[in-house]
Amino acid sequence: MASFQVEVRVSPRADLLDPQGKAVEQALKRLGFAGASSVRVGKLITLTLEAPSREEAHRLVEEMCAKLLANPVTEDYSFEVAPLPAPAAREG
Amino acid sequence: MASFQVEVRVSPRADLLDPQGKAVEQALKRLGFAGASSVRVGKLITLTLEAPSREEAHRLVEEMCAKLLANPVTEDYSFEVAPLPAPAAREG
Amino acid sequence: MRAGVIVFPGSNCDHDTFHVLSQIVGADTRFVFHRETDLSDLDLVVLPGGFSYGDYLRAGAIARLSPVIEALHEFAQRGGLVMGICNGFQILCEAGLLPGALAVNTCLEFRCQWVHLRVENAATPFTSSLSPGQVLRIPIAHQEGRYIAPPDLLEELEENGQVVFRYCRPDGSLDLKEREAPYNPNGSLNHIAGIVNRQGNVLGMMPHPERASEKVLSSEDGRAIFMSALAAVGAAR
Amino acid sequence: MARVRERIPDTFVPDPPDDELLRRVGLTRHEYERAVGLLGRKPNLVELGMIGALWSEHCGYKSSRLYLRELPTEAPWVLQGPGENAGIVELTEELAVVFKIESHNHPSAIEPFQGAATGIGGIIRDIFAMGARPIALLDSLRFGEIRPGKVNEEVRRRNLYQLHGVVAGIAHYGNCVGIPTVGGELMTDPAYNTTPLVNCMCVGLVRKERMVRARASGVGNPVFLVGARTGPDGVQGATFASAELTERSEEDRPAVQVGDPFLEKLLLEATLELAGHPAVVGIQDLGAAGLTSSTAETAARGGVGMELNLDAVPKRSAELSAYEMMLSESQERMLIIVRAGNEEEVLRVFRKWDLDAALVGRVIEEPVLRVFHRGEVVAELPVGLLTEEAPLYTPDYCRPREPYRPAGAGQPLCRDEVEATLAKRFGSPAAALREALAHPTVGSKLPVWRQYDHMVRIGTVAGPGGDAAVIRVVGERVGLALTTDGTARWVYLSPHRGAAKLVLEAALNLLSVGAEPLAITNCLNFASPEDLQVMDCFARAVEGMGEALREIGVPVVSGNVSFYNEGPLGKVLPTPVIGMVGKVEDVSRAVGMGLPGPGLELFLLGSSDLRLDGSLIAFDLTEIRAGEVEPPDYPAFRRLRELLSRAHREGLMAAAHDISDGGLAVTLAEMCITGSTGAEVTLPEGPGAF
Repeated sequence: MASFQVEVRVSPRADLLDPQGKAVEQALKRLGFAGASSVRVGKLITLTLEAPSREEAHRLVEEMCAKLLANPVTEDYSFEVAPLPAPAAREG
Repeated sequence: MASFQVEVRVSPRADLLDPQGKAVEQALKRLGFAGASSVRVGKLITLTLEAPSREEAHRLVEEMCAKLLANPVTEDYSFEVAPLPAPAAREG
Repeated sequence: MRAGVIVFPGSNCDHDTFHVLSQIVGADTRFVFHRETDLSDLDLVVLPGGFSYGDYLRAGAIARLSPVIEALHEFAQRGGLVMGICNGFQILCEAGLLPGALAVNTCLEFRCQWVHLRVENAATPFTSSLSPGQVLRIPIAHQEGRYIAPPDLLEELEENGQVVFRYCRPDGSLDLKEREAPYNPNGSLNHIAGIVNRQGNVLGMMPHPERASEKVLSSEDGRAIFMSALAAVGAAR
Repeated sequence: MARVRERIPDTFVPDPPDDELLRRVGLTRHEYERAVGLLGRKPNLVELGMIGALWSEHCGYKSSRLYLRELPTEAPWVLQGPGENAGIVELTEELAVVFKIESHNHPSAIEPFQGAATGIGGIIRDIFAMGARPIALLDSLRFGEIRPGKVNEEVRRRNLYQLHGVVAGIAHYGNCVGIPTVGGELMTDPAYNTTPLVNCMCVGLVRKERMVRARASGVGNPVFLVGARTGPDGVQGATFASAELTERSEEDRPAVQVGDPFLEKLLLEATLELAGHPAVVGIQDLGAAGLTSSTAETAARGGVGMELNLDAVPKRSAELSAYEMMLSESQERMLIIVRAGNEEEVLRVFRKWDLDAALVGRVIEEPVLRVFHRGEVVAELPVGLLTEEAPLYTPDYCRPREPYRPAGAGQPLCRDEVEATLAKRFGSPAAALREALAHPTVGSKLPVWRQYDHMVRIGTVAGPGGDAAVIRVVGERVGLALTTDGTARWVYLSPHRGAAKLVLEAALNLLSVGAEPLAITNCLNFASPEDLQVMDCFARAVEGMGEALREIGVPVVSGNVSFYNEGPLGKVLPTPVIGMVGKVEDVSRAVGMGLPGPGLELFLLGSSDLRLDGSLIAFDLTEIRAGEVEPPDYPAFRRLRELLSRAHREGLMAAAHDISDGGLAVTLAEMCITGSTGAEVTLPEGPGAF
């Protein structure tokens, strides 16, 4: 088994209203950041994953997103899987 | 002016309890993903930013994080600024 | 006493707080819209409960950008009494008028229920009519009410007596080392439910005293907090 | 429809439209021909969408309107009956109560969190659109089986996902807007595995002089669209609400709407600031079928027409077709008709609350709805065609009703069989009581309602968990008692008697706390009206409800019908839900169900005819779904009502609790647990221990 650092990005679907993104955009404008637009607020989920191979890790994360981490009806998701250095360097 | 795609990651400070991360980890384990560990849930804020240069864009995003997007008492932040292709390709 | 209740877009306990201040405590009370910047006519400013700006991004994160907050900093420096209830406490922390922050409850759920508070410091303008160790039955209603602060700041708060209320059992007992205590539904460090700033004139508390100020609502314990402020203003005149 | 739009311009006239297009817009071939007859020409694409939306079950009540006329809607204290945003009854000389219940079943089946959240948002808007300050929310919820081992695991997990999502959505929206959720119900039954039922009720208060009607009037008066920007949300929402939830639901995914409770709070405060303002002619909430229904209905009520300019509609996405804008169900939007010349006074209030208000049209004399887009008329329809002339399915019009015959009904319930099954499954009565107390329908809902802020507005004298919520009017002695009831198993066994019993049950809940029933709102959740047994069950239930309401002198002032509650896993139980509002003369003397202390005497009031037909014990614990509900005994009810009212008036009552799910044993257990006091009871001789 090897361990991988996984980063999952979950954001509200582009065609749906994002009330939180709208509120943050208006606040940024009021703070003077006139150049900011299309603000969207989503979730960033990071985890360590033990898996036999990178392909297997990829498949597992895909399944995690479909089953739990993202709501297919209102959210889109993307993720990256990067091998972690040898166990010695892996923090607890 | 050029436009940049900005991605800000805001995560709970490592030394702080992250109940959301703990809950997601337990749920993943219940779904059979035994290999998942150190799950942490943070915020992902994406936006488009008009700025004269990449350095200026960087400075602006730094200021946005300090003033609004992250709370230093409870959160750490990092961000990436990537130039967006020419305006034609930019959606409305 | 002349009291002002700030109305942010999204505040929803403003009318409740106004009712208790004007009808029950008998203070001369007015609403302060969040764009106003002149607080000079007031002795006490209350930031009520609610979901200012929908609690988007972080509870209180956007409300602290309102013009009235600038004026509030000066008002507090001049010794005016400031009281942040629930969302008001979150805004005061985000604005730097109070130390620490309010994070999501350990149970991750919104919790609306009665709790018991123990008075830890009866020498503040908000607790002068209460006695140390007294137990108050006051309700909470929040999802981001877990008070947290870095270890050194927490120690400082304890040493300066800035902790005013702690969640406790009905008999007033509590155990500082106990995690997930049933009497502390949000998991606040040291069971902290309310604090004051160093000067002692700015109070932030998560429980809602305005919801426990009339017998018909089954508790009047909250009224004493408003009455203490009234007395403090009277004495200061 | 987005895909079709790209290929076909809005003003394209399908000649004739194919079945797929008619299905998309929710019209049968017969209805299409009727529309062509009424219009005198073939409608274009936008017009087809508009007609389909307003003639759908959801808006046109076409299958149910005829039967709904059965229900009594008049009483001296009724100020506004069915037909407006919500019903209104008098509470005091100056104050009126505004309330309504509505279903959001189909959206909640697809996306539980947002489905429930937008359900709450919609019903709140119906209340403040009448100028009333919303003061309480109740939610009546039904989900499939969630107990382990009683259903296949995948269905159980999806039922739990829906339950948690709906509860979280209600908490998210209600808490943020600052309206207390003070009561309701939560029931589970395998029949709801196919789709949950999410009925949301809102109650508001208004000073009579500030009541606003949803009526356009005054030729030339400007029409403003206020609140959220318009997006492609929920296009065909209205017809979607009536379309069966088949596997195609995935394809309807973009039809999900997202609510913004913060924007709703701003809309609420701005609207209430304007209510009763002379410059405001009418206010209408945008719900199902968005702009189309709001403009058509306000114009029809005022006997006028309206011109709309879609170019002026604030849009969330860059290009939207006229079709999408007319049918968009983007949330948190209101239509407001202003007296010409007073625009600035109204716009000032919207600016104060950071709200976008766009001038999108004008009232015109000719009773037509004329819609412009990019300088061209894209739709022109008589207002009457969109509202009054929705096809009225009279009995001879639709296929005759088939007598309703559910599996267990009609055969007598054999008491011994029930007792034998209970003894076999649970051994002793005590074990059966524990099982009943653990049934999700009976068990404490504390873990659910403690997620709702049920104390905001400092009006909650008695909150969730009792027979009825009691809300005080701040500054007055008088108060309100609120309850919802929808025990579907009674209606399943005997539609007429079951619905009548439901009315008496709701009234008893109010009488128990010391309130006098004023009026009801109802939400009639049934499967497909095309199933003639369902229609027969519906008709009988409405007749039974009407009979009981007339007997106890309580009118219906608002309501909602939800059909097509079925799917691949079958049909839901016939579930009419009643929301009843009562008046409490003095809230400080309201009584809860908790036993306050020792040394009190317990009286069992009412008929002692102990029957197990339609009881939770038989229907749920032993799954023997047979038997018949006994005919309602109205004279006995009247005597009980008189007794309870007098006992309350004379302060003799320390606690009271209406016997319902789980019978006497559960009722006593709940009184003891709530009051944390014991009780000693000796069972009357005769009937078996159960």
